[in-house]
Amino acid sequence: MKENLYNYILGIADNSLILGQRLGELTGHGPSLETDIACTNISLDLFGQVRSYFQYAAKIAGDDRTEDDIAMLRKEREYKNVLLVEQPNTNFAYTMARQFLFDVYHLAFLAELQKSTDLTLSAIANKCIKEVSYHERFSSDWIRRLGDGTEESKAKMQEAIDGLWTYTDELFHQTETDKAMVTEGIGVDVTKLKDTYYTRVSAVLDESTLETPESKWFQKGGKEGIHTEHLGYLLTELQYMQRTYPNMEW
Amino acid sequence: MKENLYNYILGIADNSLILGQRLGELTGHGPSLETDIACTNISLDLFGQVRSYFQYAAKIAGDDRTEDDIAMLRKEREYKNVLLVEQPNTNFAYTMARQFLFDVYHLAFLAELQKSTDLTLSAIANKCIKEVSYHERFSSDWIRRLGDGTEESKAKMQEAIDGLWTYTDELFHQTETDKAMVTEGIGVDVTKLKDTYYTRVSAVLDESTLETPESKWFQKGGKEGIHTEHLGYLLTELQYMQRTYPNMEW
Amino acid sequence: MSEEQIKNLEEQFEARIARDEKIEPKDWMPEKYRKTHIRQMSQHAHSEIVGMLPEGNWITRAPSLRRKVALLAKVQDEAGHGLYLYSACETLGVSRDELYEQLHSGKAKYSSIFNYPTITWADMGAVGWLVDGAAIINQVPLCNTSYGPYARAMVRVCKEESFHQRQGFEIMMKLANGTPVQKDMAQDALNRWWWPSLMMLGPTDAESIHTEQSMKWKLKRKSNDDLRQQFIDQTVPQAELIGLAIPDPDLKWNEERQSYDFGEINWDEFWQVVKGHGPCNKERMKARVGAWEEGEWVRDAAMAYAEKKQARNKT
Amino acid sequence: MSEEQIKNLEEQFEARIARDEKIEPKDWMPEKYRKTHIRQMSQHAHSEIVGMLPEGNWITRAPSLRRKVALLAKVQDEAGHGLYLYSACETLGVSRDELYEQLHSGKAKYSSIFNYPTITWADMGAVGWLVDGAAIINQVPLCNTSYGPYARAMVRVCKEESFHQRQGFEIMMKLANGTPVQKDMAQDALNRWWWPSLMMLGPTDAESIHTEQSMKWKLKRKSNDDLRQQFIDQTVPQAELIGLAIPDPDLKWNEERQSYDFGEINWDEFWQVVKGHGPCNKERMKARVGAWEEGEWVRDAAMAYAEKKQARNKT
Repeated sequence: MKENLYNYILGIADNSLILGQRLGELTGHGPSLETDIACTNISLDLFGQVRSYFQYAAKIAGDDRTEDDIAMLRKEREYKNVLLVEQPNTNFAYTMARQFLFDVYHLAFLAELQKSTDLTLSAIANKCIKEVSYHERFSSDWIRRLGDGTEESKAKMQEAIDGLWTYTDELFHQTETDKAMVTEGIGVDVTKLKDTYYTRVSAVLDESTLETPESKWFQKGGKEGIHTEHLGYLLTELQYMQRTYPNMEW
Repeated sequence: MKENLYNYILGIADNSLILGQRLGELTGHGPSLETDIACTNISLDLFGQVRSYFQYAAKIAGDDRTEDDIAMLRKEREYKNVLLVEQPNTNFAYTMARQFLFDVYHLAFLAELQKSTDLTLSAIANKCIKEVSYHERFSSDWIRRLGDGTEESKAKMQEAIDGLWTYTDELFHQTETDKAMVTEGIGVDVTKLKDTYYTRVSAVLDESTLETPESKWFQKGGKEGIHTEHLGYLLTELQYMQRTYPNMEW
Repeated sequence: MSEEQIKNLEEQFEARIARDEKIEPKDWMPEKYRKTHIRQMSQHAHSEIVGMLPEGNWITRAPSLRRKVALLAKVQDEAGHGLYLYSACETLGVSRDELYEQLHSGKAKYSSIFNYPTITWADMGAVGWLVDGAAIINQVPLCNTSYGPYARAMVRVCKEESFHQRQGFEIMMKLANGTPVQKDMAQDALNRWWWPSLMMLGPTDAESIHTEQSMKWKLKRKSNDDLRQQFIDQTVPQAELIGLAIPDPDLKWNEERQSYDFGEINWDEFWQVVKGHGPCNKERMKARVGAWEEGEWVRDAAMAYAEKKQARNKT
Repeated sequence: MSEEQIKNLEEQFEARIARDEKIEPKDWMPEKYRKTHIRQMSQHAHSEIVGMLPEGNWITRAPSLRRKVALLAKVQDEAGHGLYLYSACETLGVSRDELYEQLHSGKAKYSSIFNYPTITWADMGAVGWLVDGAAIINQVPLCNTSYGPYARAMVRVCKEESFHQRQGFEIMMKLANGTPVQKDMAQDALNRWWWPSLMMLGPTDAESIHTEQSMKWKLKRKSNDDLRQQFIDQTVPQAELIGLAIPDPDLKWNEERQSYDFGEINWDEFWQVVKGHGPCNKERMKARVGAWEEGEWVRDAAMAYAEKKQARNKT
């Protein structure tokens, strides 16, 4: 089994998995029918992506692991998503800020992953990028609306951006697996995405009359499976059925 | 195995289990240090009771089931607690109203259970009743404080009482197991506790300048394992470790 | 307009409907027609929106990725149905905000079935199979109803609903053919959802109001009891196919009627739930009102932003 | 009072302390003594209260009833410690509300260790074993500190803490002797908590302020580095006993010093966390401030009720 490639795929897919799960919590509870539909749709896209990645990972694993085993039967320390995507839906400003701060990265990442020498990954990236560019349009529109909306919404959005900023740097943190995959021409060198990312994010914040935070203190750990306390609770729900009724088909 | 007795014990203990779990969610988040300590303490008492009951149930089962298996490895439809105790900690008024509406019942129930011909059950009841009379004093004090406190607290407490009232009648609903146990002199005839219960509850509400709800519409189902949607989420946390790491000792 | 003129218009209007012509938003229509349609369509829209909640309840806990994706898609479709139906109401001059207000204040109703809790995964199967199944039986005739926007919305809704219904049935089939614990879960869900699904088709004809007028306007084409019989006759063989037992000891094939006889429905329960005292009425309203109130600042911001943008574009 | 009188009082005061007499609330004391004690005792109280959060995080998920009961009892004890310590502060004329205000505004500190997340069950073991272990080493000498109420509080606190520490060690032992996955979980927790626990004993002596004065007042009896060495020397054999590896490649027994040499501590991380940028600083403050603000109406009601009751009793 290609251990590095397997882990690399999980590192990518876990972001979509956990973010999709977070968005799924909101279905039926959005501030309007249109946003409800949009958030559900983004969740749907993300889980679709997760399936493509994990089906590929299962093939690489080459044992009897299925996409569902990979998604739902790992221990809390084995999830590789960045801390950003596991942050809770504190309010709609947080949900949109989290989405935006991830989407800008995700879009840039997929643009590079399309060039992967691994043809399956490049094909998945090619399929996903269309969806993600819609996500990014949606979330950046909401940054603008809330940033340049009312005083209340501006304050809430600024608070959300400030609160989540500490999790942005991790997106560009390279693991050993990442490095190995970059060397093989399979993986994306995320360190190279950083400048463009912050430029793009700042541009949208500017337009939205929001401040780009100046803090240089960042959190990391998700890529090594050291998560915030929020993830554990998310996993209790994500894994509930698979854990409670093991080895069954649904 | 004495099936009826086993189920009867579970019916009693599940109330303490689920209420204890709800209170456990609040530890560290109470409105004051003193209430935090008290609620944690009530949770502690309840789980202590649960252990006594389930250890006895495990003995009756006579197979390799342990207290933890009984507490944490049943399906959602197999928990027999009343709907009242699974209701969420919406705010401190709900938490105290739930506690009070249960404590008054619990105290009356244990007073009768002390007379059980089953000596283990009567001994457990004897031990628990001291704790529960403290619980009832604590929760009824808070009904008074919040009911006869400020306008805001009165409104909140009245809302909580009104909201939870619909779950009170179930306390006096007899299952087939209950009936069989009453016949054998083991169980408590809960139907006989009803009048005293509502008299006592009304008296405290009166003193607290609160209205006793007049609604005659009630919910039931918990005793048959048909719960509100809240229970499922509570179980994902309660069961997480036992489900994720089966057959281990802790 | 004179009374006679109005009478004249009314006669022409009824004649158009009798000729199976569609009434369109700009056409003249009797006030009662308008009101009745707003009531029925908005009730339908509210049911879609409230109906997202019991299913939304299992999104985070769906047992497989495939099922999670399907469930998300289904709930999203329901939101979409809500959207078309509110739009159809808007063609009759009532705003979505007004309709929400009616829902949140308890003035407007929604389908009572959504006041039952979804407590196991099998409920996702039962809801799709039975609840969507009953809904389709209610709704298919509405594809030919007289009011154009409603009829067109229903065509789309019914197409998606029947997909959902098959999907629900497939969940049940998988469970029924699964391990014993899965089969039990399926049977238990059927036990809990069967009677409420029968109630979904409305009170018995004797108790039903509005029917005659609605028949004329093609807002209703069969009586509640006929629809119920149709639902039962259609569903019983499906249950047999997957080896589940309908929880009705009185259910029996009636050779003469070529239809199933069935047991008595607990109408007390039906009216209790309709009157707001079902297992989840309060929770459902709390969720809807909560989402609406918590979302107010978001909607205000979106409005303020749109206004600013427009102002900027003008200068 | 003349300067000379004050000097006189100060000398008598220092002499009393030197003779190991206890200072009591009503005794005269220098303002600096009062302030220093308020700072240290309230910091300690805050640490108990904030320290409830990382452990409270596992109450609902504890793996067995026995462990759940023990964890509840432990967290309850911490709240109790908070209570004694705030009371001890109150003897120096500062109210609990003022102290909370200092905590919530970020003016007052609490032990940085509680800004690390508890992400597996094994963290309940590691926190008890290592964090309470380090706390005891810090606190035992305080049982003989000069300020009476503080000294007495610490006697009780230390007794309970050492019970907690044994309980934590027992959790780790059980895991370390359990299945491979449990052993991994224990090792992982040790890996994550080891270094922060060493940091808990404070910056190296070179960086440490207030020490000399504190020594004199018996608020501190050993240097941070000495305490750290004591902690390491005590803990390493415990890890060995249960077969876990201390995550420090430089750790080595020094025959000559009869003590362990150890690797370099990442003080950058220490200062980052102290300055408010640790993994959970924001979450911890959010939880505390949130509980306080959400609880305001409850406290107001209790106050209003007490006043009404008093008024009634008068008449």
